[in-house]
Amino acid sequence: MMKEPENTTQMKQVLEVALLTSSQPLSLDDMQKLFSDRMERTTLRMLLDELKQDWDARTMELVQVATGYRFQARPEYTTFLARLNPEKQPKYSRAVMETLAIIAYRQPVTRGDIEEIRGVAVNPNVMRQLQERDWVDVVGQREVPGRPSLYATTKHFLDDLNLKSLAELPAMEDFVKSEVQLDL
Amino acid sequence: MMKEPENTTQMKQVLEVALLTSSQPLSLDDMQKLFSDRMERTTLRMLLDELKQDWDARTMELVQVATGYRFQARPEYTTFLARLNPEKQPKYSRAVMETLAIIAYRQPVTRGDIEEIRGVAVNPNVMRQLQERDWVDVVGQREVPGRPSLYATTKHFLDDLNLKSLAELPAMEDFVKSEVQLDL
Amino acid sequence: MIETPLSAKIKGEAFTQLPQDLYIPPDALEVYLEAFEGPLDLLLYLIRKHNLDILDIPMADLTRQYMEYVEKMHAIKLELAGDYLLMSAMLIEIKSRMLLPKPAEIESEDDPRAALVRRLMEYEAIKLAAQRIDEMPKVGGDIAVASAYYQHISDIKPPEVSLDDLTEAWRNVLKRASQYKHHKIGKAELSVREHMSIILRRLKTDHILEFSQLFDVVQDGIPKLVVCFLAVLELAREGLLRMTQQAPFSPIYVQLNSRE
Repeated sequence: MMKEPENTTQMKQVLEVALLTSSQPLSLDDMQKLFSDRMERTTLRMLLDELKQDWDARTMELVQVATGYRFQARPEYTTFLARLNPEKQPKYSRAVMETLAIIAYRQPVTRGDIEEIRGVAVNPNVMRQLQERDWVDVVGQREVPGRPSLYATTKHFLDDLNLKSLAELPAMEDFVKSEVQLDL
Repeated sequence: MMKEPENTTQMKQVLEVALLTSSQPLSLDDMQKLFSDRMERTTLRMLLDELKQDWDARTMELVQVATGYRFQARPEYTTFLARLNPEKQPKYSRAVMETLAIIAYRQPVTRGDIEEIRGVAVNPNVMRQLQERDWVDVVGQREVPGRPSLYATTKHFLDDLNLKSLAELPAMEDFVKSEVQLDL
Repeated sequence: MIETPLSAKIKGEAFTQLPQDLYIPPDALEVYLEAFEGPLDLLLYLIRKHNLDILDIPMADLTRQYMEYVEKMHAIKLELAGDYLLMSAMLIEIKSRMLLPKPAEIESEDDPRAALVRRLMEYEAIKLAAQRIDEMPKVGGDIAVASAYYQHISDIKPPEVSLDDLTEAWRNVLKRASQYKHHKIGKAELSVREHMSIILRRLKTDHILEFSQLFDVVQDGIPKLVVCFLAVLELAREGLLRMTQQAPFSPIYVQLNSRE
């Protein structure tokens, strides 16, 4: 057991331990308790300033927030930390998947084509998701009134699905056959 | 945003940040995720060793417990930290602690086993307290009539007691008070 | 700290030890007895208090003391746990068996106290182990673990799509449309559609291409050349591209069919 800290180094150590192990920011009041309320607030503030400087070139930074002080990871590390707790893998909606399938199998197609095949209007959001993913892009316009965009799948889409070309997509006949088998 | 760490110093920084900000111990698997699984376990162990040494003369220590590695305050700071949260930890009754000891040393055990050793019925509340603390859980059923549940201690119990494995618990022989070895 | 029988409090006053004789104020007895974790705990207490040898328990003494406690419990109408009565019966049984003459040859193994002694020793060991575990530093108590803050950013990966997901989606489209017959697309036709996209993409950047530039006669095999040609024809049929030729045998130019 350590006796009461006698110099600023030891005092800063006590503050450092408390701040690193607390899951909530520590207020000046909290930190005064560490020293059995025998420390002036001005001294405390000075020590916190020094502690902040001690950590200047290091992984964590001492910051002051609304309810007090806390150590927090410097922003450049947050990408690494995010890898520890990956969010749940999201899934595309049925509308996105079917639209993608139609574009893959029937390209180049317009929105109208997709709507005709699916029997429902295409939500703009659906196309945006596929374009943001760089799986689908506009390759031209059909020369009909309104000049609708023609959508096609990209090379990036083939790469992501590990395909060399669209010809590697299962042919539709396979589906028809399996349908027959299912009917048996 | 920091690019992928290129040297051991940067790698240790990433590990340090992750370990200082995680309230749970990090396993080697967790830590490999930090580097997108592009780091050998042997390298990781070496880096952890170095990091431990880097902190040798400092406020926190890097320790290994049952589920992984964590930073914790060196024991000499305990008295100061205790001043922050004067409300004492809830103390468990003797019944709870004896039940825990039986499960720890004799696991896996049924309630019947515990009652046999303690000579009294086990209050369901006792088991609930231990399970809520995540110190004890059901690991199976004994294949006898009634298929009673078999209880064992969890890894979390070991973590909380700063242990890597059950073998680190004090030996049971230490608790046999008789001078003569029992030879019945 | 585990509460021991010796720290029982009665009416706010702490009793640091049991009275030397067996007289216990009736309202105190309940507190004492409740402080025991059961008959084994009480027996151990009696053994240790009177410095009895646990390996050679004087059964008569121990049984008498134990019974006196139990009778007091009974006298003050303390609801007697069955466990205590069961233990009384066991003690009396052991005592009486010890009075019987025993055959010399099975002397040691047949000590009627053996099972009781084993249980007492095991219980005592557990009791001490419990105390030790209770005293060990624990996270949340004496052990403070690092838990500094970090800005949580979401690292949402885009959804993964497999070939199976895609074909399943396509299959659903077809199933709902029940258009199998009209929409039969084989591998060959898919290649044509793929080349249609490729040509459109090239024309988007190059604007105008010589017809022959669409074909790489050296690199591509015959099937690919055929597919590419079919793609051009299909694009022309769908009015997506325009082909122009100034004069016979002069180069054919291909460009997007735009109105500009």
